[in-house]
Amino acid sequence: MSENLKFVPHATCTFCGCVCDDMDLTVDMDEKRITKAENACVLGKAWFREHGIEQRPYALIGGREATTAEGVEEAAQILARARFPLIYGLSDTTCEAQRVAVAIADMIGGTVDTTTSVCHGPSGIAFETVGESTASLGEIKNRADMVVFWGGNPAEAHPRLFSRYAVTPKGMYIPNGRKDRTVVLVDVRRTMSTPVADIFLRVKPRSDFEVLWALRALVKGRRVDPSIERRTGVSLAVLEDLVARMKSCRYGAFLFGMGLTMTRGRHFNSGALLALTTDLNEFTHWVAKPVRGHGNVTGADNVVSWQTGFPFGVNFSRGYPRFNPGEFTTVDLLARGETDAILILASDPAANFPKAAIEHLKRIPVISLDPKTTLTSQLARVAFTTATYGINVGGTVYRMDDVAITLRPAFESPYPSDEEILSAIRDRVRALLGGNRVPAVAPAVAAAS
Amino acid sequence: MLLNGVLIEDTFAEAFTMRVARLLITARTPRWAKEAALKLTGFATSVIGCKCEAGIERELAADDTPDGRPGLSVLFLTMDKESLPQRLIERIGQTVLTCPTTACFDGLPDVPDRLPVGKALRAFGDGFQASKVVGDRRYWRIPVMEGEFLIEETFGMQKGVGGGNFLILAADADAALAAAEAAVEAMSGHPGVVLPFPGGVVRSGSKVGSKRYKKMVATTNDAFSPTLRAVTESQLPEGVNSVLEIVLDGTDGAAIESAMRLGIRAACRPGVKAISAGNFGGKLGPHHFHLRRILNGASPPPAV
Amino acid sequence: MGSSLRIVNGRVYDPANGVDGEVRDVCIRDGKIAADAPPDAKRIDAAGMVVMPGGVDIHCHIAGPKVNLARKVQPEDHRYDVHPRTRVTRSGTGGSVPSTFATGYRYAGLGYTTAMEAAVTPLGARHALEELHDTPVIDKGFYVLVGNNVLLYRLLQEGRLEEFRNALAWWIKVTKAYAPKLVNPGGDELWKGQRNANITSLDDKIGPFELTPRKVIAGFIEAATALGLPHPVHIHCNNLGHTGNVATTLETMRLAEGRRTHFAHVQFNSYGPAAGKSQTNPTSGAREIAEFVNTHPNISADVGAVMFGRSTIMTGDAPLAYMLRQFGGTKWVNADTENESGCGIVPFTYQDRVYTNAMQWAVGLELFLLSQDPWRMVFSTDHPNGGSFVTYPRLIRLLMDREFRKARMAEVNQKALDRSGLRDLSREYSLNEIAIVTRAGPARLLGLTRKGQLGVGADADVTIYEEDPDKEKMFSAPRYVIKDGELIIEDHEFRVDHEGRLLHVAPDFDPGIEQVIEPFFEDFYTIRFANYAVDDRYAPHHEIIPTAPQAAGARP
Amino acid sequence: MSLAFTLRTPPTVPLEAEVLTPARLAGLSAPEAAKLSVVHGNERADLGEFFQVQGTADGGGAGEFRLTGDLSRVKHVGAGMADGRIVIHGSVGMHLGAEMTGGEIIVEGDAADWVGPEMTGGRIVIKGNAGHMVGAASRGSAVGVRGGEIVVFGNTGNEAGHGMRRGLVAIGGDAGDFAGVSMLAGTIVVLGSLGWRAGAGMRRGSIVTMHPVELLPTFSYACTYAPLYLRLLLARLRRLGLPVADAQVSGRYQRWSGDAVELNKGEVLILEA
Repeated sequence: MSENLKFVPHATCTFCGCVCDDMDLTVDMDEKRITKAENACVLGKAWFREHGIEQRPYALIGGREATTAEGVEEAAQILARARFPLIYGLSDTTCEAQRVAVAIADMIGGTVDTTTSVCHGPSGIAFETVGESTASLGEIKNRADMVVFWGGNPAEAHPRLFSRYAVTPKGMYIPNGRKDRTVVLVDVRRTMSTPVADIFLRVKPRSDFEVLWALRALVKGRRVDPSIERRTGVSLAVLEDLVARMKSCRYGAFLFGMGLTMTRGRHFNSGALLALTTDLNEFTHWVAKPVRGHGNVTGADNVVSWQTGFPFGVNFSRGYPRFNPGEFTTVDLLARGETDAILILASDPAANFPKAAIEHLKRIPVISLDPKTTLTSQLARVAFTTATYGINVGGTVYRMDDVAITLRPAFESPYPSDEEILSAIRDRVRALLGGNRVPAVAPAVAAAS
Repeated sequence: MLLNGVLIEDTFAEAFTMRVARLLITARTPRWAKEAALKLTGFATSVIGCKCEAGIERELAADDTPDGRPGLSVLFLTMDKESLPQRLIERIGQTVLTCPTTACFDGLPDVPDRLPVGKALRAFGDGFQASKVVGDRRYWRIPVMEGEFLIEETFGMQKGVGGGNFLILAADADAALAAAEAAVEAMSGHPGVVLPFPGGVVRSGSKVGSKRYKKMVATTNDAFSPTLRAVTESQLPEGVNSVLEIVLDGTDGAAIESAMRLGIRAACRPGVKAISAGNFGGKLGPHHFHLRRILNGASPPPAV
Repeated sequence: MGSSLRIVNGRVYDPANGVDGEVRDVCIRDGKIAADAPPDAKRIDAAGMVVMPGGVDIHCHIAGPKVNLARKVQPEDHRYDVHPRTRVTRSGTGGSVPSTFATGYRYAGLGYTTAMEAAVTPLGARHALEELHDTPVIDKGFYVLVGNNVLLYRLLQEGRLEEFRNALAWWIKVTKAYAPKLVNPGGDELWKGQRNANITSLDDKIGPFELTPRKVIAGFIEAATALGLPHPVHIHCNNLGHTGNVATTLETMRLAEGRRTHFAHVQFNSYGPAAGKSQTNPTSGAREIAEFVNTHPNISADVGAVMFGRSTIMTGDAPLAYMLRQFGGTKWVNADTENESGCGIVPFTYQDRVYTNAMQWAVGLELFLLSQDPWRMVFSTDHPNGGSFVTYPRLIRLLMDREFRKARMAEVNQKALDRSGLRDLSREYSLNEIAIVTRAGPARLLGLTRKGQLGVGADADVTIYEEDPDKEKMFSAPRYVIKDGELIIEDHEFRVDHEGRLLHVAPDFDPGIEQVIEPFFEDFYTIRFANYAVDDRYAPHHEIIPTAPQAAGARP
Repeated sequence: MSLAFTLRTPPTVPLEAEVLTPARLAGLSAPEAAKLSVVHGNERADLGEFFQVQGTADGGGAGEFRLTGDLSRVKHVGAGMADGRIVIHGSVGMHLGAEMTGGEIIVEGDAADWVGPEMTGGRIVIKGNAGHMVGAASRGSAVGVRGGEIVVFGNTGNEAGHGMRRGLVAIGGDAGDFAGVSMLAGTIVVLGSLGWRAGAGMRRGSIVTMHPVELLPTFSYACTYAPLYLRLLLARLRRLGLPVADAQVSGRYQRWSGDAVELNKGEVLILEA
């Protein structure tokens, strides 16, 4: 270890949606490595420790080394030519880069979609159906005397959800921290998170909806068939007890994960939980919060929403934004083979998408932006190496509770940022198209999306 | 003219424009459809005292009803369009809704004038009723102790004809009754026509107003009453000792005319002296059914 | 910046400079109004047209966390009102809560060049600034929500008034806000901490604090006055939306005691007690409110008129949104911000046949028509709460065209109209008065000396309308819009895109206040104190409007 | 002869052809129809670039026309149509008959997602299978089909009749999950099996199925009877060509009321085994 150390206080960890901004980093400036990340959880520590500068070409075109400028030219040509281009990813980069990504999609008449469509997209759809009572995490810390975790394993996926925000911290009206809270965990199996709970509801797989629906009925004083126990593994008496507690707490909070949103029922599962939250507000204060994975997926939701009116899966081919999950979401577009070019921003769909979608990725020109070599970058026509947000690049990220935080990069990277590459592509595409592409057909408003 | 030796007088029946609805009543068995229809059309002989006139038009086979069950069609008439829905709501509510297994459908679906009958009766469901659209027709499902009463939301109303008639002038009461029965038999099931009086026959034909009692709207037709031949200006030919009348209501003049033709022909049998008809000099009712023209097959002059 | 322009032959309405419809030239150089323009300056022949300063919206909701939630929650409202891109402008969607780009272009398309987002939590400031950055053409700023701030409450409760004032200044400055905003003071603590309860009077105790709304409001007015802010405290009163709230509103106005105070969307706070058999149907309290404002020159207000049709209730007043949830359909959004605020959102439709909605509509018009000083009772719909800003041209016509108003009155709930005073009012606004309530007045109330007027040195934000007897048509689509001297809209079409400025204030404070604030953050916030202040990168184009002491060159 | 369109050049990216309605084609010759605009990906194109057009549109008002080929990437066919008739020989893409108010569409093949969303009248008949969201409300909207009839001979995906307020969705095969979710009124008949959670959140309306199904615990059993209106309904389905058995017409059905989470005024009718 060299003596050339730099201390970066108040830095932010972008590993997960908690986006903790109390990282006090020590950086070995010679090694370009973060040697210490105070306050970080085990995941954050690994994220900071493992991040160094890899020696990679600035860009690869068809597997051949190229300059960033050459990569930009090739990417711009692909995007300007494409009839149904898609820009995907966005959740592991800054809002500044996300804004440019949406701008490109708008300019070329493409589609922009984020990883939300494969994680909490269902929660987005549910939100559009029933709304949501929600809160910033500090309100949960300060006030929540009952916390219900549903379909997630924070101990392993979001450790500081317990320690910094929702279980153990002392808050304004929670002077004794953990002791002042009733903690409930609902999941289909026991996990590392289970021991933290006062009450653990083990529900049968894929029966979350039935449990939530029964809770809604009980909150409203309606009848629930006793078969609920056979079907969900949770007895009516347990549910009645839970409802009594939920109605009598002072400030309750649901924190729900993909165990709820991505199992059979999807947006209806999220919707049931959000509706239950609304129902409970007849009696006392309740909020709900989806627990988000990617560091700036919440930023992506926000940016896409303010620029288009819709959170993800937005198509611009008619000259204006249209939203329709299933129609304009990435897995679906790829699986149906409808996309003819794709720019993938800080995501690795080739590693985790269904086979049919990956097969189509192999057939079309792919442009990838990533700090690392990934399965996606390996099948890309143009692969850019970029600097890592939060570590090498500043900018804005949104915590899972919509709180925007400014990043404090630890050290510089020789590689350009996503924003720089995207801006160059945007400028070049604009030159190629002579401005925004404007399809000369009237809006199909009656048939919009 | 003579028909089977019976004189057809050169006169006409004078009928009125009424409002008519057609109801299709179905049930689990023909019996229960009939029970409901008989109650529904009971005490509905003349608007003079019943505020409506109604009768069973014909029986319907299961294949001819909307729900594929046996049933009956009923014509229901009133003098004005305001009272038709009122009478229907009262009567269907008390007779069809109450009758086991029945349902009640509109028999005039293509008529633009719609009466909100089922729509009013749905209130019996006390908020538990539910509507259902099948094709382009809306029905109400009204929960009842037996199960569910189904009734169409609206019923068509059109102009109809009330008071078509002919008189059977016979040598004696037995001959008159036999002729009347034959006439009714011949007309039964005729589409678009009902005979609202008991067994289709009326013995107490009336005239408008009273010679003696100011408040009476209608009193005995003394001109055709045999016992008064000597004390009034009788219109009875010689040898006539008993008269019966057939009154016809229908959906339109053509139906009445066609039914009258069948009825009169059947009535012309031994013991009958003449066939005549009731009218008011042609000034009150717009529909005139000239007996001789009808029997010659010529159509009557168009309604005024 | 910008080329030179000379606008000739137009009828000029520039009330701030006493110009009332004179035909005269308006010259522009370097983005400012100039005494003259070079001979080669582009000429705009405005014969048959009306020339006004660009519109200034003193109160709207166009950017920030709650606006984005309201956008996201209503995809069905965007579908039928799309905003296609052009060669030079971005696409977007409309509806009652348009996307940022659509917001900027549509404001410009109505001849508005400045708009103030009226409610942003301090914690949401960074987000709001990002959105405002993506809101093209117009200049913009925001009011920061401070009226339910826990730390400020603690300082006030303990009588630490100097620290209270410094902390207020700190909050305004580090969030890059334009003015302090109070929303339903005290309500959030009851909402969040006492099972969704609410404040009902100025003398209610605010949860665990030894405070009442009365004390809080008076404290803020005093502190803001001392800071010499260009725009005073901007108040959304308690009991907003409730029948009989006129008493609370008047009581709150009296708390100003001669000091400048702005009352937001007073229409929603001008309801008399219930009338007739109804327990809830309000009467109109417009006359009492208008009279108070007329006779108190320290008080200013924007109307917050209600326009029939689709709207979105979005407010820091969470209990209000919860109450309206029962009328709004299936969706309700609530969002609590730690130590700072609450928030509620409900999609809503105002219906002319509904008593309460018709009364709200009438009360808004009454306030306009009873106002004797257009400089202090200015134009707003509290977009999108009372109606979208795209309804402004129609509202202008309702004010300018008595016959149109009468025709519309015939279509609304007559019982409500009977109990309002609208039938007795025959006044019609003049173009000069419209120029005051939509431009000169709001600019003056905001302390924006270079906005809302066309004097030499003013910002060259100019709108040119083709005269038309149908004022709705006239104000719907200006022929030309000039922003900072640049011809943005020509012949009704966007020629170039443009990025406006952030307008904000930066009041001075004793830096020692940070030692008071920081420990509170460590205990009760989930964001570090060091990461809280918003840096200049979020306001790439900005203008700091000086406070009175700063303008006078004084440094504390 | 009415107009006939044969897909000659299958689009490689989605083709949006809301222009394919009887009203838009009324009175046009084949060359004129070929000039109509469609959106191919992100650019305008002529209909004729993809379709061979023959015949002439029926004179007078909206008539009938015919589409042939694999149209599974052609979206919005018949969207907003008010009258006339479209016959499609082949499969068709999303948003078929979206928001239509009248007329008839017949598909001799499969249909993709979003058949007849938010339609108010008319009829769509799919002889094959249909995707998700048959007759559903668009995202964020509470109201789906407001009138008219959708008949699918085969299977459908999830959320058939989501938010429907009036009208009929009849499915000859199996329905996916959440059939009739949040329905406000109207009728859904499934001759095959219902998927999971049918009728969740329904306020009013009827879901009829011919196979046993376990409903949500917020539905309550009422009785077993022979609802008379079903005879009318099933007779109508027969006329529309669905294979309704006599035993289904005259059968007895379990009536379940729900959803108790909402008004509890809806019903699910399950044919007694």
